[in-house]
Amino acid sequence: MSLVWMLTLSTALFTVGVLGVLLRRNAIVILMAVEIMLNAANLALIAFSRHLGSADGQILAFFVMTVAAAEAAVGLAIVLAIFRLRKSVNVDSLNRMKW
Amino acid sequence: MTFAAVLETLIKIGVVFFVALTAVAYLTLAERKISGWIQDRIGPNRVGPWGLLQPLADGIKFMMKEEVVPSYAHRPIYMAAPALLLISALSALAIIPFGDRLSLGGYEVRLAIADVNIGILFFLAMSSVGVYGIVLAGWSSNNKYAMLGGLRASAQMISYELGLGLSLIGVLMVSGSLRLSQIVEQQGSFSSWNVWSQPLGFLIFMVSAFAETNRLPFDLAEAETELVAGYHTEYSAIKFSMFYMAEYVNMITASALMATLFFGGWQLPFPAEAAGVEGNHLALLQILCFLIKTGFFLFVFIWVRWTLPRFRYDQLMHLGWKVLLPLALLNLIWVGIGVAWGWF
Amino acid sequence: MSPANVWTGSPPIDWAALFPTMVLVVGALALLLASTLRRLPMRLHGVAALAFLVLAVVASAAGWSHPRSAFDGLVVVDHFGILASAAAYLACALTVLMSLDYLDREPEIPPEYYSLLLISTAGMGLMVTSNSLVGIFLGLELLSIPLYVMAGLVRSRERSLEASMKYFLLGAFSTGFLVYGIAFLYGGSGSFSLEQLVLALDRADGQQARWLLLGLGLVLVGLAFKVGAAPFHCWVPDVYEGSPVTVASFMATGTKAAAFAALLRVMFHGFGANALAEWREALGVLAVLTMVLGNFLALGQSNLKRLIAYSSIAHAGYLLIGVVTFSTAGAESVLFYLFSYIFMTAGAFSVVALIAGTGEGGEEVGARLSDLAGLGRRRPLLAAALCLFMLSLAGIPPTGGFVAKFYLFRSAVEADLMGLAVIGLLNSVLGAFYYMKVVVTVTMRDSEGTTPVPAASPTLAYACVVFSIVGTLILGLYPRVLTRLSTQPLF
Amino acid sequence: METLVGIVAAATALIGAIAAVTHRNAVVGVLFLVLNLVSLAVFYVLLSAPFIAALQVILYAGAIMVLFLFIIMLLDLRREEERESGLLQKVLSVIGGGVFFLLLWGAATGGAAPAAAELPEHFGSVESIAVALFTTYLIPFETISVLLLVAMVGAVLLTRKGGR
Repeated sequence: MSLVWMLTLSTALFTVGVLGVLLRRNAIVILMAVEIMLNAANLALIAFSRHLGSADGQILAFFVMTVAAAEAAVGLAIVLAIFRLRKSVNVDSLNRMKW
Repeated sequence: MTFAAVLETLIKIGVVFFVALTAVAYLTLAERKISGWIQDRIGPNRVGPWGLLQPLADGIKFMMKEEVVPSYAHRPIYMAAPALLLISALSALAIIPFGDRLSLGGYEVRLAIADVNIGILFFLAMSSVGVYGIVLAGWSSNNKYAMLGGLRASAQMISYELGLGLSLIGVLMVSGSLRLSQIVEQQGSFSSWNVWSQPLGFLIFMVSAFAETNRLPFDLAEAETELVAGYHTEYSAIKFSMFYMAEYVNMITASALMATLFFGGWQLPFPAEAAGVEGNHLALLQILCFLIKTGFFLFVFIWVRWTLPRFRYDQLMHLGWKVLLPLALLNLIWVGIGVAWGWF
Repeated sequence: MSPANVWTGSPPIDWAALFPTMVLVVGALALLLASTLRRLPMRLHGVAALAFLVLAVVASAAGWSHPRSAFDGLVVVDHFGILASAAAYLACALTVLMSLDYLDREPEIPPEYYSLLLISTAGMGLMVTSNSLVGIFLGLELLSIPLYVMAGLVRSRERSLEASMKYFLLGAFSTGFLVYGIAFLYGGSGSFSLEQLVLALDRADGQQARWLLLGLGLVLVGLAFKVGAAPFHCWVPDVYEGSPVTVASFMATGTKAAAFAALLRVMFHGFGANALAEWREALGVLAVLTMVLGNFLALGQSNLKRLIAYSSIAHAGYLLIGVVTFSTAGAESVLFYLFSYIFMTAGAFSVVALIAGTGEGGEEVGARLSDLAGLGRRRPLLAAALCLFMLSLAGIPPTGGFVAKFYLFRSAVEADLMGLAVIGLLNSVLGAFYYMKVVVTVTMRDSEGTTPVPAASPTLAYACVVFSIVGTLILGLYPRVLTRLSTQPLF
Repeated sequence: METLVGIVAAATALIGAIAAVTHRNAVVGVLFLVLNLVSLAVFYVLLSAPFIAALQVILYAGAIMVLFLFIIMLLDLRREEERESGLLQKVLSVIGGGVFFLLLWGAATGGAAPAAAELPEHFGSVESIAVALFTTYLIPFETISVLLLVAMVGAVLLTRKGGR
């Protein structure tokens, strides 16, 4: 598998993630789409790391994973808090203020 | 990969699977026999001599029974969940070194399916994937008891994975490797078994392993009196048996890991020279030694199940987060000091 | 490899470079412990947080005379970093000052608020003192994650949670862009160090140059989200309006300062001498778009928090002009602008914090412009303070806002960016309209039965207002206090 | 062999990602995302990053996604109503996405990539990563620990019952 193929897959995943964030309205699915974007970045990092023969890319991929974990924890907590108040996680219903 | 290597791996997989699945079958019998003994009764003794054919009969029964799928279940997930659980349980067996090496006509065979650089992490990965089988079984059944059981089980497994992981780190600090064969080799002599240097770590590992396998006293996920049977309430026939098999396979993995990580794995408790054998005979002796150690822990699993009462759910969480976790950190500090001063 | 010999190869740890961050983190942990162990009064938490901030400032200032780089450039102690982190500490200190009293009137906010604030400030400090993309990324996360939580701390108020959710989703989205950009910069330069990036840009050709170009673009998008530049600004008004006043103030001042400082660092190192002209132009367009959009949308606002939010977008546009200049003068003027912006925005928010609070039904009251009508009669001093901050935001002498704009536009003219400077000036005039609207409402309109808000305790509540007034006026009358500091090389 | 594995993993990764963001049932969506994550872990093994691959499964698939599943089940979101997008919007978004992808892809892979470097010994092994983490990247590593702590505190603050 050459670098070009890896980057192709990575850009495709990133596109899917961006589209998911922009088009879906369910907050949890949006968060999942963000995870896909982060994974696309991780794939690029690791492909580059292999290509360059330096381990730095893998280290950043590790950090990105932990950051994703922290973000998921906080994000899901916010979702939970909103759901308790409003019984919905649809971002369209977040309309107390205009977007 | 050469053809010989592929063939070797396939044969090892076959052997391990055969042994593990047979062991599962007879563990069910052992469980019932031992429970009978503990409760001062006889246990199964009708099918075959001493009930030895009982597992076979059970197996046939499981296969012949009617399969029921609840009408509002999420069918694909409902079908996939038990398979996912069993597959992840069986995969974890791949990294366990059950012996040193055999030489067959000059061809050297390492006695582990995959002796990988990230060994322990592979086990953790498989056990964390196993959570899905349980959660999904509970969710897809569309039954509130099953759902609660699934949530409980996964919360429990996630909580105890922390204690499990932290107690492993002590071992890793001493051996300096995640590769299981290296961990075993480092415990070459009886006095260098990890259990002597970190008994606390071993205890934490054992308790966490009990919780990981959802066995009593931590079987809240399937607490009959509260949740009917937990996440597998709605399952029947062969799929039900897959949950059972997964539980026993997990027990085998956990026991084998206890033996490997803390009790020297396949190492003999005395110098190999003292055994008076060498070559393949020694290897077979080591395999036997490994099986005995694993068997002992399996016995402990069953023994505990029939001796201790069940925890309440909040007690379980309390134990995991407020007792085991700090203790595991304490163990880590202890091992750190030991390694820094060169004691171990 | 045996465990022992890992340590022999490790470089010595430059503890002094870490002190400011460590003070803040340790302080945050101490406060966290305190909030679980014993019910101390909230104000004590705030005072302790202030004490830790002062310590951090001292620790940070101690590095002034020995600029150096530690941990392979992951932490750098240079004048720019010290000044920028001082801006972040200042923003945090002003936020703490205004929280001391405000939290009494928002009973739902827990004492952990102060530790989150300190951790976020530590993240800002880390972000602006790192010459590595890893440091910038992690600093940004460390500053953002506490803020996501803080925005939603008033859990029974839908707007607060809504703000938290929006801030979080867009923040996470922008993180995706930032990380992806970092991946390509890594691919093109083989390192995360900004210094290596400059070298790589000099020699890169073909595909490597494209990776660098793409990476810089994506990183820019990620940072543009954080500074609230158009077209990535849409979250700003909602988040500022919904968050508790003090949190909104901290976002407006601290986050903006840190993100701009990081942007400047990336620009100065990443673009360096041979700036990639494409992105430079794009940044210019972004600056214009941000100014125009922010100012026009601010015109129609009827809520003071929302108005300040749009004005903060407009100010992000002005600040981007300074970034586009790519000159040391531009960087200095951005720093100066940030300081004066912190004083005037925090000041404006602190006035809001004094008159806003939880009304009936858990909703926030007191931040609408109609609530402010007649303030001049009811509380003349407060009204005067608000007017001063508005004048400063509009850029009218003798305030810090005027001097800041002057320096900024001058640096743009010096860098041959006449067009940008003119557009900036025209926008300032446009902005003056809505700032004046506030002034007029406060001084000339009569109140129409506003909702009463629990009274503030007299001593503490005005501390932040007074500090902000002093800061705004000093920067306006004696700008040399700050400009003197930047006579030495910044980076 | 490796190419074959790579192609299959790429296909499942892509299908998993697309299905994860398009599927109406959030639980099934999470499962597809897990499929995507595990396929990427396969890639990481192929790219000599076994440690990251293991972490990907343990951390992403084993912890983060289980958390997602938890929340979805806890809130019983399987029938979350969502505004159905019209055909026009679907077509437009596919076109928009396609353009975005082509731009990104063109910039990322348009020219000839420089030759791959030789891999040093023990590349990507746990030991080499660990040494880097505890020497060069010590500060980020510590930062991460603070970050996780603050995320935990934040999650508790946002979800615990009762006020102060």
